[in-house]
Amino acid sequence: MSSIFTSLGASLLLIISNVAIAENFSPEKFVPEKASTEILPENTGQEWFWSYGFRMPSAADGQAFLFDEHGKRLGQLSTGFWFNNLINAKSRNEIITAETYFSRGTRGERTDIVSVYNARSLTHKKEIIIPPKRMNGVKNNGLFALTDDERFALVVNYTPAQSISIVDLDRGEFVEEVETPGCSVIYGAGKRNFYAICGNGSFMQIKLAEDGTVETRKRSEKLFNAVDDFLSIAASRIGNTWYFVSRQYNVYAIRMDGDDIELENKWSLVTDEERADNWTIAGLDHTAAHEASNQLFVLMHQGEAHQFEEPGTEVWVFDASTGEKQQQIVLEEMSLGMKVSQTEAPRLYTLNIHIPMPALFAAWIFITEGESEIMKSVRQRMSAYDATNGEHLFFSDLIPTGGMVMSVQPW
Amino acid sequence: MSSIFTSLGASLLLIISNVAIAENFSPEKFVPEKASTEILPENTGQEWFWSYGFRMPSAADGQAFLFDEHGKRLGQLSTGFWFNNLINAKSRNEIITAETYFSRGTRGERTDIVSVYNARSLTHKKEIIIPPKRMNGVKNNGLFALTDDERFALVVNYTPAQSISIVDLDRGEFVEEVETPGCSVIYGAGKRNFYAICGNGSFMQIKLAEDGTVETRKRSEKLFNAVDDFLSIAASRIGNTWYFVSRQYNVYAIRMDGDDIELENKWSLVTDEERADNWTIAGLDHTAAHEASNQLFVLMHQGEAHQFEEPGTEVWVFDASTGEKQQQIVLEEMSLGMKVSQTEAPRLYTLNIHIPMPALFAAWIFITEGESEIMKSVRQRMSAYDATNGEHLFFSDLIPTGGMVMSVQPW
Amino acid sequence: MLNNWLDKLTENTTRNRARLTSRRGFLQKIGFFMLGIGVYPLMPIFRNGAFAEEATKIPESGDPNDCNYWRHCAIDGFLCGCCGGSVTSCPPGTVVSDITWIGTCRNPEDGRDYVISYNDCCGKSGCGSCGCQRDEGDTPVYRPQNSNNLNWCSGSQADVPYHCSLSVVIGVKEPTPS
Amino acid sequence: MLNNWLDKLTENTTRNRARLTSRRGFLQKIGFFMLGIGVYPLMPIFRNGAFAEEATKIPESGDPNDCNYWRHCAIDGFLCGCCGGSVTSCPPGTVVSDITWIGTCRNPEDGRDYVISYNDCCGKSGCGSCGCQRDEGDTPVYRPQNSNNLNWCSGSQADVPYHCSLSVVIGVKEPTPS
Repeated sequence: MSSIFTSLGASLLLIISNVAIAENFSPEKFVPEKASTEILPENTGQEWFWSYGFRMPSAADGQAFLFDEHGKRLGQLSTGFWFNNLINAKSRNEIITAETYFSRGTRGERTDIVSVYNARSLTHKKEIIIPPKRMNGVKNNGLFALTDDERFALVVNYTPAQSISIVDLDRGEFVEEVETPGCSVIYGAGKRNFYAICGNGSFMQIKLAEDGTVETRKRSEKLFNAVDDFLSIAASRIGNTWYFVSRQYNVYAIRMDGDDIELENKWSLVTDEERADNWTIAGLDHTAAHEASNQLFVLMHQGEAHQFEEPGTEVWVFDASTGEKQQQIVLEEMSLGMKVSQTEAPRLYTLNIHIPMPALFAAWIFITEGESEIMKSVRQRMSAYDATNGEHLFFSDLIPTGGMVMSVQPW
Repeated sequence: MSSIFTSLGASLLLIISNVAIAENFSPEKFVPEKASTEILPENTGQEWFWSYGFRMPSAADGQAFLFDEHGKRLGQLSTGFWFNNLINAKSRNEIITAETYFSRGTRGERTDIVSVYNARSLTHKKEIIIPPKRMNGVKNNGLFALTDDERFALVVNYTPAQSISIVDLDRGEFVEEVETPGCSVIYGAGKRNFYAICGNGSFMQIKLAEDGTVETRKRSEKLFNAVDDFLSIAASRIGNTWYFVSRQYNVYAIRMDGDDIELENKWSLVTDEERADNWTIAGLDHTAAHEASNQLFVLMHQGEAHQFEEPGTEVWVFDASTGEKQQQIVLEEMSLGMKVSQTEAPRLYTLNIHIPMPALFAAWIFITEGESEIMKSVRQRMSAYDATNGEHLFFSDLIPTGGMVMSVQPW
Repeated sequence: MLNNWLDKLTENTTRNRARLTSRRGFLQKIGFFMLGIGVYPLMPIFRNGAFAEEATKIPESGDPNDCNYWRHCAIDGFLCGCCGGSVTSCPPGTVVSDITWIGTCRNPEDGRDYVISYNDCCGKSGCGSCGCQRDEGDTPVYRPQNSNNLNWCSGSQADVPYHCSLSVVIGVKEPTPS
Repeated sequence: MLNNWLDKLTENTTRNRARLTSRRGFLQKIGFFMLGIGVYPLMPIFRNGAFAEEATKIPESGDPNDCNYWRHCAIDGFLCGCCGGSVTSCPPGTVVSDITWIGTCRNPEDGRDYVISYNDCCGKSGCGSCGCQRDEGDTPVYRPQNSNNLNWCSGSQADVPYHCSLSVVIGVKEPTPS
C-alpha cells in the first residue's frame, strides 16, 4: 500500500462539529467499536453442514458454504473453477479441496492444486500443485478421496486419458501419477488401498506403499453387468463395505478390504409392485449411510427409466444388510442429493429445488406457461430432517444467487 | 494432448450393428454433419446491444452478453474479476475491456490488463498489462475511456490513491501512470484531452502529447457545489458537451473542448410541482443522449431524497439545449440503467428488474411476506423501446443466473 | 439442468402428490458398445477431410432450442442455439471439443435412430440459457463414451471452461421394428 | 442491492401505478465534510492501540440483519451478519478493510447521530445474502470518503475480492434539534 494519505490532496475539509457532550457520550469518553474477524467455535458435535459446487454458469467462481445447526450461514470458501470436492480431514483439523485455476479466469495457463484450509479460521493454509488433469464431473462422487489415516489424497484425472494423482498431505508434496486405463472413480479400502471402477464391470485395486507410491495395480474379476445394470458412482460406505445402487434399482454391497474385494450382497431397492409403479433411483448424489445403525438411505422418485438422474421426491431407508425397507420419507421439496450425519441423533440433509412462491402460484405458472417459465425462479436451499423418523426440522438459508451447488455434506 | 487412444485399454468393444441401408442413409452414403464455430455477421446498422457487469456475488466471473436486434443471444465475453467496462472501438474493429485477475481466483497475485477482442469473431486478440490498481466501481461510468481517435485507453485507478493509467492500443503498450490527487472519474474532451472531476467541484484537465504521455495537468475553477448539488458520474455526451445530472435534480451542461472547460448551461429536470411530488433522478446509469436529435434521456422515479439510486420507473426526454421536456416514457419494468442507440430510428435500451410471475402474484407475495421474499425470484432482462415515441418493442432473453449485470449499451 | 423434472412439481406442491401431466412413452433401449481403442480412431475421421461434401439432409421438425427436441435425447448442458450458435455450430469465440460423448436418438420424423455426437463448445464461461438434461442411454464416467456427467471441454484446446453443447448427427442406424 | 426499492413494485405492476405502501419519513440531512488529509491520519487511530478498552455500549434494538436497521443507513453490499459475521465482525477467513467509507445515521433508540464506518470484509467471493443498498449521505467516487459505490476491499490486504460489509460505530454527535 503506497503512502496513502499524502497523495490525497488538501481539497476536502474535516469539521467534526459539535460532537456530543453527555456522560460517556462525550468525544473524549466515547470508545469506538472495533472491527474484527470471526473464528469458528470449536465443533463439539454441533450439526453443521456444507453445501458446495461449481456454481454453473459462473463456473470460474466455485464456492463451498458452511451452515450451522439451525441452517444459518457460518462461513464460506472460494474454491476456483469447476469445483467438485471438499473433505473435512478431522484428524488434521483441515478442510482439503481439489481446485483448478486459469491465469486469466476462463483462458490462459491451467493450474490444478490440492488446497488446505484451517478448519477453525477457514483461512487458506497451503496448496500442493498437481498435474492439470483433474476430472471435472457433474456428479461430485468418487473424484477425490483421502486414505483412511488422512495422510494421502487421491485425485481422479481425465484428459480423456484416465489416471490418478497421489498427494502427501503431511509433506505437502505431489507423490506421483498412476495410469488407470479403462477405470476411473475411486473408493477407499483401508490405510493404503483404493479400488477404481472399470468399464467392463471389474475393479482395479491400487495399493500404495507406506510413502504413498503405488505398490501394485490389480484388476478384479467382473462384479456387475456394466451394460444392463451398471453401478452409479454415488455410493456410500459402512465399515469396509461400499453400497452402490444400480441402473435396474438394485443395491450391490461390495466389500473392499485391502487386497480382498467381493460382492457381499445384492438386493432390489424396489418390490415388483413398486417397479411396476415406476419407482426408480433419482437425483445425482443419491445414497447416504448411517454407520452406527447400519442403514442405507436412497433418493427415489416415480419416473421413466431415462429420468433416473432427475430430482428425487422421497428418501427410502433400508437395513443395509437385509435390504428391508424401514422408512419412506416424503420430502418437503424435490432434491438433487442428500447425506446423513454420523451422530447418535443423525440428521438427513437434502439439497432442494426451491420455488420461492406459494405452491398454487407455482402450479399455475407450470400449467399455463410450462416448465421453462417456472424454471426462471428456481433457487436452491437445504432441508434437515430427523433421520430416525423423517420429521422435517428446518429449511436452511437460501443458497445465494450466482450459480448452482451440487452437494450437501455434514461437517 | 497425450496420445489418448493407446492408453484407453481394449476393454470396451465396438459393435456398430445393422447400420441403415436405404438410399443415402446407407452408412457409406451417409455424410455426417460437422461441428463449426460461428463468426458474427458484419454489423451494417443492426441494433445489437451489450449487457455486462461484475456478476456479483460471483464477481470472479464477470461477463458481457451480446444480444441481436430481436433481443436474442448472439455471443458472450468472459471478462474477469469485478468487471466494469467494455468499449466497442469501431474504427479498430475491436472490443476493448479493462480486466482484473487473481492467480487463484479470489486470492494470490493480482494482474490488471486492457484486453482486446476481435469484434467479428469475439476471440481474444491480445492483452496489455497495466498497474494492478484499476478502480472497482459499482457504477460503470467514467472509469475507462478511449481518446476520440481510439488510439489511447485511459483507466481510472484507486488504491485509495487516485491516478490514471494510459495505454497505447496501436503499440499494445502501457505508456505511463499519472497521479490525479483529489480527482477521479474521466470524460473525453477531444483527441488528446480528458477532464477528471475533483472533490471540491473543480475539474482537472489531463492533456496528452501525441505519444500519449501527459503534457499538462491543470485544475479548473469550481463549476458546481460539491456538497449540496454534486454531479452524478453517469453523464452523457453530445459533441463536446457533457450533460451531468445532479443531486438536486439539475442538469449541468459542461463543454469540455481541449483546453477550455465551461459550464455552458444549467436547468432543472423537474418543475416545482414535480419536485414537490417527489420526482427525483433514479438508478445508476441514469442518463443517455441521442446526438443527432440533441436529446437528453434521464431515468426518473418518485421517491425520497436518499432513494436517488434506486431503480427508475420512467425515462424523461429533454431538448438538451433548452431543457424542454419532450417525452415522458413510463417503463414496462423498473430499470437500473439505460442507453440510447445513435441510429436514425434510435432505440432506448433499459436494464430491467424482472419478477418472473404474473404481477398479481408478485404483489401478493410483496404484501403478505414483504420485500425480501419477492427479492428471491428477481431476475434481469432488457427492454427495447422506440426512443422517438416510447413504444415498447420487446423484452430480451433473460440474463442467465450467475450474478448481476450493471450496464446495457448499444453495439 | 433442472427441467423435465418439474412434471413432478405439481406432484410435490402438496404432500398428497396429484399428478397433472401424462407419463412420457418409454424410449426403446438400444444397446451400444464402444471399443475403447476401436472407436477412438474412428472419431477423428468425423473431424476433418471426410466432411468435404454437404452433410446428408435429415428430415426434422420442431424447435431445436427446446429441450425436448429429438436430437437432445442424451444431452446435459446449455443448448448452443440459445447462446449465439446452433445445434451444429458453437457461439463466436468458443472452441469445439473434438472428444465428446455419443448418444442415439430416435427421429420422430422418419422413425430412424441416429448417432448424435454432443460436442461441447469451450473457452468461455457457461452460456446459462436453455439448460437441458436428458439421460437416455447415459452411462457413468467410468464408461465415458456415453457419459454426459463429464466436462468434455477438458479434452478440448480451450480446456475446462464449458460454454454450451451441440447435438451433431454423425451416423444413422437401421430403424429397428419398434 | 435491489431492496427497499420494491415499494414501487406494486406501483409498477400495472401501468396506472397504485401505491400500496406509505412513504418513509425524510431523514434529516447532516452535512459532513472530511478533510482529505485531515481525516485519513485520524482513521488509523481507529484501528489499533486506542481500542484497548471496551467500546461504549450503544442502546439499540431491532434485527441487525434487516436492511432497515438504523446502522445501515449508507451501506451498499451484503450484511456480514448473514454471512457468518456480525455488524462489527467479518466472517471467518476474510480480512477487514481498514480504509472505508463513512456514513452518519440517526439511532432511533436515543435520537443521537452516530458516525458509522462501513468496513468491508475481503478475500473471498461475494457472500450473496442480505444484499442491502441505502444511500443516505452517499457521495460520488470523486468524493470517496462517503461513497458506497466503490469496492473498498481494493484498499485491503486481500485486495479486490469483496465478501460483505460491516456497520461499525466509530463516533457520536450532539443530537441536533430535529
